[in-house]
Amino acid sequence: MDHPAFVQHAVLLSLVLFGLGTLGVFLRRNVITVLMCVELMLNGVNLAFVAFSRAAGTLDGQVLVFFVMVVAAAEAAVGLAIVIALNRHRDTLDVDAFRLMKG
Amino acid sequence: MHELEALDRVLPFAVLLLPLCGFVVLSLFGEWIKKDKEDAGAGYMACGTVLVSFGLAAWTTARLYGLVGGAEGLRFSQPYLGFEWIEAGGFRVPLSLLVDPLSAVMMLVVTGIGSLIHVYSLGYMAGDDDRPRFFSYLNLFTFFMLLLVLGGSLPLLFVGWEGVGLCSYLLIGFWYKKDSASAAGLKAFVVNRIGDAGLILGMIFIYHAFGSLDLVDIADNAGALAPEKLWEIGPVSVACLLLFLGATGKSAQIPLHVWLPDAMEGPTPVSALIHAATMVTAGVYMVARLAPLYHQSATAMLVVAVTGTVTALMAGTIAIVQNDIKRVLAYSTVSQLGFMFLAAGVGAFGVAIFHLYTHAFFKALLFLGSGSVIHAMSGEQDMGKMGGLRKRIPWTFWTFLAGTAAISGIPFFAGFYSKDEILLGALTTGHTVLFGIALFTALLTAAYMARLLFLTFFGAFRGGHDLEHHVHESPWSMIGPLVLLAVGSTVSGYALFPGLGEAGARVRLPEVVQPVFRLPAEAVHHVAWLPAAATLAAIAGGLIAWYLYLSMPELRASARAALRPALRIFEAKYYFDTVYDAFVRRVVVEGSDALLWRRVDAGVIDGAVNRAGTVASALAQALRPVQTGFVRHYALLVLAGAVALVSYLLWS
Amino acid sequence: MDAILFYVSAAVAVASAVVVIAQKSPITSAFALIVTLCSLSVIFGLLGSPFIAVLQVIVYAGAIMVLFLFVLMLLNVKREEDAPGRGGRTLRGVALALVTLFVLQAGAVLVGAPAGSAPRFDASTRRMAEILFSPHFLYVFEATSVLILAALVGAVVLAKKEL
Amino acid sequence: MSPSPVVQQLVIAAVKIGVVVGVLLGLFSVMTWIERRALAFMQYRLGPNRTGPLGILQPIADGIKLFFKEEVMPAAANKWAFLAAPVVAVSTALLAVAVLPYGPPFTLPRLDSLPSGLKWLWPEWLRGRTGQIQIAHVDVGLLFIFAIAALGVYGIVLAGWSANNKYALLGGLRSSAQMFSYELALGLSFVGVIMLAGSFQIADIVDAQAGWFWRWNAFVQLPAFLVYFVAATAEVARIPFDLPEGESEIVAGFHTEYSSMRFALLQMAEYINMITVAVLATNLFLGGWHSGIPGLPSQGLPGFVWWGGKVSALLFVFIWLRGTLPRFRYDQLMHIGWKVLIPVAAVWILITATEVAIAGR
Repeated sequence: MDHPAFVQHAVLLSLVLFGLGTLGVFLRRNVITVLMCVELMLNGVNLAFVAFSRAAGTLDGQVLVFFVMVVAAAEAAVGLAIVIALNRHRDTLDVDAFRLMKG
Repeated sequence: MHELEALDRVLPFAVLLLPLCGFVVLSLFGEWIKKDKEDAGAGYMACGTVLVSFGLAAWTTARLYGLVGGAEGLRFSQPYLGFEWIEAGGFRVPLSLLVDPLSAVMMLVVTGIGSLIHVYSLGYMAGDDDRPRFFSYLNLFTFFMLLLVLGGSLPLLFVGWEGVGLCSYLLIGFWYKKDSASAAGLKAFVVNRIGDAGLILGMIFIYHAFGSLDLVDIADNAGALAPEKLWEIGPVSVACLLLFLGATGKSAQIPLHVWLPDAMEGPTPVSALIHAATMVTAGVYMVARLAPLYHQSATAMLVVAVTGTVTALMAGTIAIVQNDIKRVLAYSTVSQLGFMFLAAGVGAFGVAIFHLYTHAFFKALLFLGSGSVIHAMSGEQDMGKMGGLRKRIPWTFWTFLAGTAAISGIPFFAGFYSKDEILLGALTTGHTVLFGIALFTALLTAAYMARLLFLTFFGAFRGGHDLEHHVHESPWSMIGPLVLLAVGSTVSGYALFPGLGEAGARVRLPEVVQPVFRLPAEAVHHVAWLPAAATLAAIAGGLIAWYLYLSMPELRASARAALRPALRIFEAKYYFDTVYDAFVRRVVVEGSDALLWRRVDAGVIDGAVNRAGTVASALAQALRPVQTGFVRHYALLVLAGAVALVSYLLWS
Repeated sequence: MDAILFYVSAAVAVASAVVVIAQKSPITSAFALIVTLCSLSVIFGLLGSPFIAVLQVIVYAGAIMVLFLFVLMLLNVKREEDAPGRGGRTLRGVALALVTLFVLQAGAVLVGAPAGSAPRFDASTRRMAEILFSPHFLYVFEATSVLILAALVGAVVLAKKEL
Repeated sequence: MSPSPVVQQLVIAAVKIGVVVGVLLGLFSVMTWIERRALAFMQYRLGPNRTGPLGILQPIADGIKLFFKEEVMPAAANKWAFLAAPVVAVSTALLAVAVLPYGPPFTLPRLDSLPSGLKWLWPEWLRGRTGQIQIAHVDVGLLFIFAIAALGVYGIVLAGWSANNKYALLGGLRSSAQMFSYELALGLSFVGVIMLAGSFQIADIVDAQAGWFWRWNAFVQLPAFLVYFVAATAEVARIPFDLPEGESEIVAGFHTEYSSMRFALLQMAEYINMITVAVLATNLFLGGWHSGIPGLPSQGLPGFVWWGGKVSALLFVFIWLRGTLPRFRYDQLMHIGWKVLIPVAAVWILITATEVAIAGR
């Protein structure tokens, strides 16, 4: 557990996960999958927080992860509720189908 | 003993809050209480709260002097409600009250006279539809006035100060359907604002000097300040002068006296309570309360004295030529307030409070008496249409006579004693000129009051047959307070009170409140000829009026012709209203119209808003295509921004 | 032992993350995401944060992902259609370029940084609670409860057919 | 010469795992038999009584049958998910089992009188060693169980979704909604217990209930216990909360398409979860291995007896419920979860917190 390379590699892993999540947001057209990719990005960030918390030897990073999780839960609940509402109106889940806000 | 002490902390708050409860109940449930036109439930409720409040105030005062529950008494107490009203940094204002001899006197005057006037209003307002509103305002006024005199710090005093101003506005404009009433209310409000600005600035100066706005702190520390000589304008003088500006507004002194005569548009009990007995004396109270501070500034003292004297004289001269019964009384109030400020200005603060206290009795009596007359005359206020009412409304006449005697300074009536002390104070402190003017004003006072009396109650009735037919004596709810006040106007001048000195010693009012001012005790040199001179002046004034109005009315025309230029100035009220009107019209209204409205408001402010709108709209039009509606395009922009930011942070 | 577990978990996490973004079937993506989350939880545990590790499973795997699966099943989501949206290719290309740039930049900095040995620290649940309920974070904590409540009400209002 | 500590740990862990899993599997088969027999008696029937004495061998016969049955895989099923679902279900069930303590701590006997030839059977490092039957000791003990319970739903969801059968899908949907809803109440019901004990460690919580039986959390925390019991029944989808597999409505719910060993695995997961829930209730609320009467011994063998008795009684209650209660309607289920259990649990937490704050524990 005190392996010094862990922290560094964990941050690298978080970077990769964050990058994959970001890519997913652009690659996938299904709204729900996009939301899941956002969760993936958040998890990448969480991992970075935990790793830095470990490196710094303080718990503040973990407390932040706690709050990120709370916000993620709220985001998922509201996001999925919106998805359900959208699906009811348009009968599709394609992100590109929803563009009423165009200028 | 312990219970009593606990009670002492609470009772002053009860005195204060009872009228407020009355107000809350009446304003919320007033319409519900008033079931029909004759029902006086609202009035009883209001009277009840104020009467109980008076009882509690009397108890508190008794405790203060150790009359009940222990020989020691309180002497001085500062009940504290236990929480802060304002606490910001080092600035704190606790919700504390101050009960000392001065505030005790004021508290008794406010609740005592106040409850008499409440009772009087039961009869006077019997026919009005809006009684719950009237009584709720009256209760609210009582609350704010009590807060003003009991508040333990300047901010609390200021809250009361503004509150009574508000109630004054509401009650002057009580008959809001009458244009002149609303206008008068507005005038009172606006003129008072000018004074209030001075009061706030004065408070800021005081805070700067003392680091506290607590009245006791100020009194304790004022002595440590360096006294400022005449024409030396130091911080104390500036603070005192600014506070005095507030006092001139509230107490109707030149140059802010113009609102008080107009305030007579309100119902007569209001004029009696607010514009004669209590609210307008708030300025005197404030100056007396800050006596230790004023004492340090010779300039401020002189300004106070001169303003008071000049106001007394001018108001007295104007009163001579007025024909409206209430306006005569209004100007006489202004004049008497001038006397009080003269007393304060020459250092006789105790005497100022003494005159305040006697004045409260006889001026309330006079106003209520005039109200009774107006009631009898079915609302007519012009003295030109009265006359010979002596026989028709005897109770009103005799009580009114007592009041007139008191204000004119006839010996053995209250006003004689207090006015004598003021003159004595002016004389012994070497203000000979002011003394002369004051003595002459005393003569004027007797003259215009006698004129009022003769025009109203003597001679033949001039109001026509129909009006004469309706003249009737007022109901007991109105006569009762008149009688009580008449007794007060007679005996209050030589009534003795237990002093703070050695136990059992009875002293007169000035000595009662003297400890509050923290002034060095000075031996009073009585001037043997002064009472005689004052009496002579009063009798002379009365005789002049008697000659001109009763004995030889034909002399009046020639006297009028001889004094024409002076009378014209008096009738024009020294052109104050004209000048103010011209100033307001020319500078304020036209300046606002031409510069502030057309240039600043329409040009700069509106222009800026409109231009902002146009610019935003044009920008939006230009940026519209960026909004594709595709979420992922937005996300891409966010990502690009993030990458740019990270690159900048990493490689810069 | 720990190292093996760490690198295996990391590999599983990356592999399943790739599945998440590569799969056309959202349900498969969801299951892959659950695997990622669980392996991340293992990594959290290895980094000395058992509380966060457990929380990760409870909140993410146990609550959020169940919600996702529930919605996916409720809406009976099919595979994504192949027709690319307008400008889809350009968009994807630019996004790929940007992400690569981002990861490479940050990665370069990280690789360059010296790997110091981490100090020992006490990440017990009790310690976490002490920090979370210390005045420093207490208001934030209370604010999150309001946030949750708002999300709850918002979700109900949004998803309900008629109130 | 004794092996290195790591090896010692591994050996002990392996033994513990063997014991626990073995006992659980045995208990699973016995449970199926007891359940059938007890239900039968409640319904004035005999139940399976032909295989062996009193039908005790019936589970073995069932196992053999299931083992040799044909495995059917629906053509439209998602193959990998269909295969993975029972595995996920059983693994999560067994994972939860890993952090539970089974019985009191005990000390291995020294067995000094053992003949020297047999000493190798009972090596020195085992003698007098103190321990507890608990596979993994985790700092966040109770939370870990909670986490694993949260994962348990995936086995069912996966099973329901992968079969590509509408009844199975409905079962999966119901299951996810149900477990989601009752997990909250379940978690909240723990909080008071944790606050009183001041620890997430189950052993600590058990020891906090030592002394007279009225100090058991079932009495001290009666509302929490009731909430826990109802929520736990729902979590393991037992009657009256067996909507995910309600046979009269959706055939057999999520395991409609399963047969043979996979069916047995799903079934086993369900029973293991039930046992977990009973063990947890015993440890958290019923004083664990404490006798409840200070005079009676609670450590060592008597502790195991007390503990086993309580677990068995609870398991019987589950069977008893099945024989007694009808199934809830779906809206009733949601109503109980969200509008009764969660508020009750939340208010109870408030009360307990106030009590703890006042007592200053």
